[in-house]
Amino acid sequence: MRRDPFLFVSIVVAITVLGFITLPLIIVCLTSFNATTQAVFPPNGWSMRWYANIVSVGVFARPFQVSLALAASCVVVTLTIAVAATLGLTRYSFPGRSAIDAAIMSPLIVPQVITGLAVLLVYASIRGMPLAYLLALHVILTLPYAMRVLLASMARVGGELEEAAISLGASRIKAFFLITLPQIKAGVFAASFFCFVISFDNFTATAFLVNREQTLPVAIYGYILSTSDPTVAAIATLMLGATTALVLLIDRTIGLQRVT
Amino acid sequence: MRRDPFLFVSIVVAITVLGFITLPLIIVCLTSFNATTQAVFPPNGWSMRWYANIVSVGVFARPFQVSLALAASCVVVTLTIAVAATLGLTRYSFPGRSAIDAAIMSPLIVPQVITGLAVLLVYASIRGMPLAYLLALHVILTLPYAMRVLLASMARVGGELEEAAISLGASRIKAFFLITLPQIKAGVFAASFFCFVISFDNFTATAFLVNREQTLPVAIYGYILSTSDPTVAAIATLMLGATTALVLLIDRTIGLQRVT
Amino acid sequence: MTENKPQSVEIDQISVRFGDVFPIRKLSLDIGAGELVSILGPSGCGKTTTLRAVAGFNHPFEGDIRIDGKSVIKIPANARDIGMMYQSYALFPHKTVAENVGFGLKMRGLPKGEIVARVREILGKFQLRQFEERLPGQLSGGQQQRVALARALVFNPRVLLLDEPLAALDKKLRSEMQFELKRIQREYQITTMFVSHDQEEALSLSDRVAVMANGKILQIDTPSEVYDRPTHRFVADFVGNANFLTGRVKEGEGRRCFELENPAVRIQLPEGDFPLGPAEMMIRPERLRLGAVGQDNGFTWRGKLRDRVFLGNGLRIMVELELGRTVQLDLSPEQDRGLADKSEVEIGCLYDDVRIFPLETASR
Amino acid sequence: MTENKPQSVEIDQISVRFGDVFPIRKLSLDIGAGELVSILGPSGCGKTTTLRAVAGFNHPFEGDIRIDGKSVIKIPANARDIGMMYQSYALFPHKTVAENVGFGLKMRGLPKGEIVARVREILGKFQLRQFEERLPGQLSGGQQQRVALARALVFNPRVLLLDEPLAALDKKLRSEMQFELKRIQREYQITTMFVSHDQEEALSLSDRVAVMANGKILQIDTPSEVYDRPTHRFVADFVGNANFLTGRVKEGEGRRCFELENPAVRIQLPEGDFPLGPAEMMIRPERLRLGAVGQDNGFTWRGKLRDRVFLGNGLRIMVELELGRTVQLDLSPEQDRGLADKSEVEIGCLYDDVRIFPLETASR
Repeated sequence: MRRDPFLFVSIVVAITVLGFITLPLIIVCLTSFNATTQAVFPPNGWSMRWYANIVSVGVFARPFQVSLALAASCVVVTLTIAVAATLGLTRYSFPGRSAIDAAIMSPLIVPQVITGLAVLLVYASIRGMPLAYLLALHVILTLPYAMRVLLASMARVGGELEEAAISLGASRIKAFFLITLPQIKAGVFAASFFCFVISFDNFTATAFLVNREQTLPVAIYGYILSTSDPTVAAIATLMLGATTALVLLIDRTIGLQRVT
Repeated sequence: MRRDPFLFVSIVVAITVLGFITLPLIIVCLTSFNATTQAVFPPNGWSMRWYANIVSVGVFARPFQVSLALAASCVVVTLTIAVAATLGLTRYSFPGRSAIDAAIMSPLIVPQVITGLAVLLVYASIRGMPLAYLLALHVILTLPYAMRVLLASMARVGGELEEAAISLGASRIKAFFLITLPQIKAGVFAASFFCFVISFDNFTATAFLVNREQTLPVAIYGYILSTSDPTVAAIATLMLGATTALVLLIDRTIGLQRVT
Repeated sequence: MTENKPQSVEIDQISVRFGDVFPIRKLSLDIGAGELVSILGPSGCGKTTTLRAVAGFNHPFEGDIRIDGKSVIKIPANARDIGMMYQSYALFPHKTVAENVGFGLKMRGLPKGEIVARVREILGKFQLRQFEERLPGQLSGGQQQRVALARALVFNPRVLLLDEPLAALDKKLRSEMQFELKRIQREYQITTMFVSHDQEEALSLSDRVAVMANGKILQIDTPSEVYDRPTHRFVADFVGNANFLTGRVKEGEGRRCFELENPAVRIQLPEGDFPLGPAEMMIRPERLRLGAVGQDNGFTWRGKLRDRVFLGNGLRIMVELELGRTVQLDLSPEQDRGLADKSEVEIGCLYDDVRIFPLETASR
Repeated sequence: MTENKPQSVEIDQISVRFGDVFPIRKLSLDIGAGELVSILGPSGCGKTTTLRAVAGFNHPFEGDIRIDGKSVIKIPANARDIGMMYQSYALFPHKTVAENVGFGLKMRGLPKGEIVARVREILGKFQLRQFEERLPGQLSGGQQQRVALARALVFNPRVLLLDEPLAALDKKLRSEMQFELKRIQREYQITTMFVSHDQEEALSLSDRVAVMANGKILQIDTPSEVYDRPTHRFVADFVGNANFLTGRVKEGEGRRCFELENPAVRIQLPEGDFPLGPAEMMIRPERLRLGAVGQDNGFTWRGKLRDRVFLGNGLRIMVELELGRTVQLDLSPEQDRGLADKSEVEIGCLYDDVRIFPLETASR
């Protein structure tokens, strides 16, 4: 197995892939410290001015708050629905179950342009409450990811522990909250994380619904259309840093292996 | 277990979710058959004119071709890389393996706005070949999905079959192509499908790179900004129909269970 | 420990239905107070369904289940007061040993002090005191099994149900735990029912064994009766090893006899009701012996020694009989010494050790 | 079939390293041409690593492996010409039985016609002709095992390696396949090595058994020698059941003797080299017998019958000796009849059936 040409080829491919994927991110980071006004690569000099510019330019504060609030609400709503639906789907079989299975997974393959358009149409017919519609859209988009993670955790737990609790005298609801829920804790954390990131980052579908209140990705896109300075690279670097920190935190506390 | 309040609650939740997710799609379908010029819901009358309009409006033909070519190339490039990298990652352990693991999965959590911006920066510094850069972007975006599916299939196969083939006299390369590859066929199909759909539908990251050549989702978005007739609902319905047909085809031929 | 008197279990003509499948049909089984009864059968025979019906996890659409004479069929699983131990033990991985064992008492709303006291008492009895604060994942297989058993017993259940109690242990530990489990069951005097697909486990643990196939109980009797006097061919084949020889039961001089075909060999049958016609003769490999047997109480065959397999505590040999069949013999170490390097052997069998099964009832 | 003459395998002082772990260290094992040798040990003892080193799937950093006297250590796995059968069988699920069996011949570039002919021949021999066109998933466990064996044998390999050959089969089928596997190995006269953690499998199949623990071979000998005269306490404990009694070896009158403590009981030892000092005495449960034994060639103990477990082909009893220890006896059906309902018993043991292990070597 040593001196194996396959080993060489596949390591080369893997490392190339690594570079290919991470290079753009490194470029964004470097650009954000660029001294000149044009977002170009390689940078002409080094400066922190674009990080200061994020605040001083003034157009990102409100969208950031909107995105944060939206993502947080989305996590709460999606997870509540997902836990209840997962329980129903794993513990009981009833007619039409597989149709529901398929429907829940469908947003994974339905183009977001379509989903966004669809919610826009509903929104257009019943005006007002833009954030509520945005939330509904994000719940639709994040639900399948949450369900996938939760279904996988629940499958690992199985019904036997819950049944054992019942045989020991627990009611079904007590058995769920005392025994099953603690088992899928890691899955719930992971699902929350994915929901938050997906909601916070979403642009495609969100772009359809935004008029008065912008989310951060929409604001970034709008800014790029008008200005080409490295301010957005600075924002992107911050977002990247925050995401990485969150992933490391999860890895330390519950372990990435148990999550993905 | 009969007469269980839990059963009732969870079935209700599951059905509500079903409605919540599919309702917007149904609305899009119905709107596409609307007789009036405004895309409103509920429709005022029925007509097929917006389907005819897709062609006659003339702005969608070229973007459709671009998206199709892009998605097809993306499948070929991504799958080739993904199969080689998966093989390297599952059959060998070498220093830095887990870093490569993490890097390959990172586009799943890095916001697409950032990835798009990053590729735009590279693109800005080396102008020309817009489609090549678009392809590179799409490969970056689809690779993690392809890798996830392939890693899962490969994990199921294990190295024992390959080893058995070697003990029977096959070289390592023959063992891979004759034994392992046929085992992960379903995974390769599924990965191809996901790559195609993700590439064809992508808007967020693509939007950054598009200037001369538009892709279909970008064209749709541009159309909505200027016109609000149901033509895009008609396109969306066609896309939805095509996606559904593809999913059904996969389900019939290799089975969705083996894929997701 | 509040002493409960052991309670009987009566399963009365229950049938269970899952969609179009009827895993058990009109099944009856009575278990005396304090008795240890096993249900033995291959996977899919309905034994676990029966156990789960008693536990309240599935619902017979007909029939009744009575504990201590009172029907429990309408009582939900969490109120039946039945201790259950799973093959996987189903210990709660996020709770300590003490919390696991105390769970049943907590669900019954006992005061905290009493829970602690009773958990300590039973953990002491099961030699688990030092593991009190450990999580189940930190215990060995045998320790986990004892925790699961303690958890099922601590609240003084009316009945104890065990699902393949020893299957998850390795061979060595299994034979130790057999004695242990029997000792505990006797000490607690608790009516116990367990399912198993392992005949060794069932024979060695049970007061009575119920052999089950296709949703029906074929025979229920003491281990030695089931082994030595199986009532069905399936029971003979499933419990222990067996030589089967086909032939037919015929009228003989006075008593009926069994005739092997080609060449015709007649074997006198003991008194009893043997239906005439095609039948199979069954002899246990360890009931065949080397050397001739007196004609009054048995018969002798001659054959060639074809193969020998060392079993450690004995020898298994294959003998090709002159009459054209091959039979298997299990020899104890003493007999083994008499074998030396012979290739031609005489083997004998007592009439008492022969069972006859009419071919019609040959179920499987 | 081109007849190959059987070839010897010599494993000469090999050591394998995985990172910081050395699963085997300076291990040597000679297997004669045409011999069937098993490596028996608990999981993690290094037995599979040894097998895989012979197959060429791991690379000893020192030592040599020779087949037919020639070193194969530098030959890659696919050129060693070794037949291997996996515990999971590792049949190619997308290829038919015929394609699976023919794979090794195809890799050797044989003409299509010859492949078909040789596959047909071996499938016929293994009673698999009618399954030729089936996929492995459509076969039973026993049939899959035969296909895997045929696939490993069809290209006339120099050596056959089997990884837990019977472990995936159920109990019934396993004892049938033991005879089958032995018959095939003898017919092909192929040098065979197999690993097992199941002592029954190893004892019944092998010409010689190598008992392994912690990367070392403790004893290699015929099954009956390993069982009856284990050289290490670990071997005695791992192979078969055993009663262990602690005490010490002392000087006696003429010969040495073993003394149990509290109360002191002396047992004459046979001639032999027993080191003085703390030791354990080992007696197999089936070597103890009911009733007294003459003082010249054995000793007799008295005790109380504490428990009895019905094993089907015998009875296992626990006897609490007057001298304070509890021993286990396995009785054959004949002895069993002599037991009746006694509670006080005499048990006897021949000096020949006693093994002594100095406590220093008590490894595990």
